[in-house]
Amino acid sequence: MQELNNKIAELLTNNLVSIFISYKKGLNGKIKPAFFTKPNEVYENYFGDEAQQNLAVYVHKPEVKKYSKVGILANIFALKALLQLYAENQIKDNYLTIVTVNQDNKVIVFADFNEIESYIAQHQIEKNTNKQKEINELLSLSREKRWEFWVEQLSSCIKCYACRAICPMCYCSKCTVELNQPQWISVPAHSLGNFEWHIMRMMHLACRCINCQECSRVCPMNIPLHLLTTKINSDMEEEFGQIAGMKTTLDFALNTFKVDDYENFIR
Amino acid sequence: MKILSGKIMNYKTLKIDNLDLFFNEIKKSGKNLLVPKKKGKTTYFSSFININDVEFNYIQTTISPKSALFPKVEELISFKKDDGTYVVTEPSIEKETIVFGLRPCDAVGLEYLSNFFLNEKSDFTVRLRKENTTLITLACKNFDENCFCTSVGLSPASIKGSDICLTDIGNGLFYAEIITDKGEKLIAEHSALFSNAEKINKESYVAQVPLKFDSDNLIKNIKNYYNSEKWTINSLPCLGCGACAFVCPTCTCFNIEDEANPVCGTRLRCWDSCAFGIFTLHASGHNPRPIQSNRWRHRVLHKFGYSVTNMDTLSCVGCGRCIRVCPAGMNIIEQILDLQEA
Amino acid sequence: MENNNMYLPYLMKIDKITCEAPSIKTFKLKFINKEDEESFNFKAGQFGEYSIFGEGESTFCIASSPTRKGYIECTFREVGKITSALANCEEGNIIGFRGPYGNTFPIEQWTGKNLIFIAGGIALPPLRCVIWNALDLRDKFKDITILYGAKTADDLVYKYELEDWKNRNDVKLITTVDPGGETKDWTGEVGFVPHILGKYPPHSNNTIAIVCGPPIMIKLTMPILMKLGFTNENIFTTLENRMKCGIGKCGHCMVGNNYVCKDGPVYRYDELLQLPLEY
Amino acid sequence: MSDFEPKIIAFVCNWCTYAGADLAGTSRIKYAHNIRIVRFPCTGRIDFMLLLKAFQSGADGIIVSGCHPADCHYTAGNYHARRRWIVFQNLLNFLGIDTRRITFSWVSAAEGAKWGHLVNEVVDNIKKIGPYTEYAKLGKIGIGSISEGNYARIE
Repeated sequence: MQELNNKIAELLTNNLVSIFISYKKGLNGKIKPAFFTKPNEVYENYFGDEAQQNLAVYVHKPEVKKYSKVGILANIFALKALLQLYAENQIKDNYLTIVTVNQDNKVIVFADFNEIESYIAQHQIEKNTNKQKEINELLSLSREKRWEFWVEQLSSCIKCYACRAICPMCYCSKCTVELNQPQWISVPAHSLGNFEWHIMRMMHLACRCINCQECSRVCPMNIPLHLLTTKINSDMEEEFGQIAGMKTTLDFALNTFKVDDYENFIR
Repeated sequence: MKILSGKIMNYKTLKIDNLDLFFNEIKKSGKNLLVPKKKGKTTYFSSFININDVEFNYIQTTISPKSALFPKVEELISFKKDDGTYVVTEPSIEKETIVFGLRPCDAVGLEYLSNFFLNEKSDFTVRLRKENTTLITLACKNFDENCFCTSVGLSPASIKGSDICLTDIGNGLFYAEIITDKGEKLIAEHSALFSNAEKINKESYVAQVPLKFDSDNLIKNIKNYYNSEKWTINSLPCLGCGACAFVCPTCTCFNIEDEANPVCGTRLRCWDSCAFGIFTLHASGHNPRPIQSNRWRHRVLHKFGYSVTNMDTLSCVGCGRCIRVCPAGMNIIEQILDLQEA
Repeated sequence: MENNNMYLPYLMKIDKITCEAPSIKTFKLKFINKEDEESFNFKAGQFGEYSIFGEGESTFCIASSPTRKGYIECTFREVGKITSALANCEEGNIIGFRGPYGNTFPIEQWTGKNLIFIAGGIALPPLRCVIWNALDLRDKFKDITILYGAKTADDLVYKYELEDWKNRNDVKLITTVDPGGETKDWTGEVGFVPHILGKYPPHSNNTIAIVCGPPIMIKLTMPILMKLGFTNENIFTTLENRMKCGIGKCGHCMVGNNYVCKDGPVYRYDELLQLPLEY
Repeated sequence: MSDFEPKIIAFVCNWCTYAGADLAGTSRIKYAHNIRIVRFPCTGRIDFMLLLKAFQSGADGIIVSGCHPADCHYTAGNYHARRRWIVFQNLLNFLGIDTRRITFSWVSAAEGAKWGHLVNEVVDNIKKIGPYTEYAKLGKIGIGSISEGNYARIE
């Protein structure tokens, strides 16, 4: 931790970054994002298992964009998110200074996104077999039972859009739900509007979601959105062999095709 | 700003073991009974089915009981096309509702909410719901670091806004304070379950929530805080979702949307949040509150400043829900302390 | 306490549609129900919620004068979902109307004073209501001046009425278009509204200025009025914030502790200065 | 259930299937009348939201059809669409939406007979499965005090 603090302070002192996004402990003990602009604030810095939030989301925030150089403490999911954002041309070169702490508690400052790419390749996140098991359980049910399950889950959605707000990949300045000519998604949070919203979001995240499962963590209604993201991610991997957040170049499954993609469902 | 007043009409006791019976009797009488239920980390209010689903172990429900008066989506009017013109009908709210297990702060929150909706141009759906809703409050035995009811002039023993207030006084007994006619009526309908009791001092049975900030000082100085730099710094984590507003018992903002097919449709009212960027966006593209710190400031100042001017009361009841639910760890207490410090 | 549903609209029939300018239309609306018509009353400066069933509600001022009974008029620009749907309506169609809402211009207090109306673009409709109200009670006021500007000559609304006002000798009308917006046969002024105001400085003595326009126009007009000796108490304007309910509940239009729909939309300039800059 | 006439919405591409359906008409091939055709420039344009909107408006079945692979008027629109359908179908199935009611097909401008056959097959199939109201009904769930029956689907 001391090493990390020193590093952040050093970056700030030498004006290599004008703001550093990290974590700190809030008044109530909850770990929350911290935005350090001066070296003497860095003592508040916190890094540990409780520091869950994917900080990559702040890269889009207009207030953060005002700073000329931004430093960010990234856990493995934030690294994947940043890499995917870079691939999608959402991050300017030489704008971000990305810092991570590896499993041996060593502080790493990445020189460029190629380094991040190789770091991610070496630090594969283990497939969460629990999630896959939940998905398989759901798939083994009859369609009607699955429908009942999701109607119950999604009906409770209050459309606070916390899932969208926390998502590093949801960076559109105007989201589909905010477009009303035509009104694609019902605004009210009745079940129809909720289904439309979540289906639309999943389709727009297909092969872009880096599966940090933040949406599931922050949902006030505890809707298991991670099941949807995990499902769509594993589909993408199985069908097209593509995983988001692994490469510096954009490899977007729905933006490309193979002539021999399977089509046994087409008549 | 003490708002603990309220006249208690009667005192009773209820055996905790009889709660099941009480609930079932209410259910049998055809009324809608909302009780706290748990789903993962979320506690929310839902219709009573079975005593085993009812959750008692919670500091505060994740979602406030405001939907009893102000549901997340409700119909304002419905219309049908008829020979070139429209037939417009109003919805009816038939069912009597009883909410069990809300906290004393929630009852005050719902009172604020209904006062707000019923002042001047009275809102008919809220009024009908209010008339048909009985609130059975459960005084808090526990609290957490996000509770701050005492800082806004309330306490776990407040009875304001409640119809009946239950306090667990040990020995398997609830001490019931019956505050309103509605509460009296409900008790009368189930009188066999309640025994008469003397007035007792509840203080020793309820949680002692420590003071987090001085609200009198805050109200006095709130006008000076508008231009504080703290808004920008403190709102940096805010991501502009509506979670805080949607779980808040006193957030009243809403949106009106039409849903229709070519034949008929409804005009629906749904919750909206001042944290959303498009909340204030003009059709011209001009946005009066263009950045998140403006929106965060508006929310905090509304709770502690604007509603004091407009309604002579704070519109924050210290339930701490917005703090617990915030995806980015925003904390209204921290903001207030920072403002007061400066 | 009222017992009715505040959200229940009056049914209105579109009696006449006038195309004012590109994408700007005026509707003349008549009540379907005669009882509604008789009980309906409004004052200058108030607004309403106009709705297309199935699309939603939109807020505009009532542009006709309260002195003319039996109908109301509204003028709107086609910008969003609901205004587009309204623009697609035809004469004879039925739409909904709720209102009137908001406060009013204190016209009674202006008796015996000079009035100057300063409007830009689509902001003439809220003033038209007051202008006609004042013109219908012409002998109560002294000089009436109207300064109206738009981007181009084509964008001026109520062209037929501008003609009418021009020909009246009890009104002084100055029209202007932004540089580059004039046509070959344009006889009015060329220049931005604040600039033209400086060119024809009105007397501030015993004069009320009613200003309405885009934020930038208001921002530049105020200093000129101040320089001419107008006091804050003699300047009125109307605010237009996003609104949903119109009755001070939905919270969209809040500026500080003010609900524009309830405490506004008409503000005296000194009242406006008390509010945070969130409009 | 015998007199149930399903409503089928067909989203078709302008260049192949629409022309194919035209050919079916000019060739006087008779097929079930339960179908409403919506013409698009290309299958690549057929957004997944349109399919959901069709179910919401009371469609019992949906046909999505366009040019055969390699025949797309815009070179690759149908290839892109094919990938999107794979993902979309899997997602809908996971959510428990009845994907049997969505039929994807390639019908070229010359395949009038295939079109007629396809429509008949789909209509027969949907007749067997019955009407689809689950999804359209969602619009009523979660609304406080909605008067039942007032918010009917399009008949």
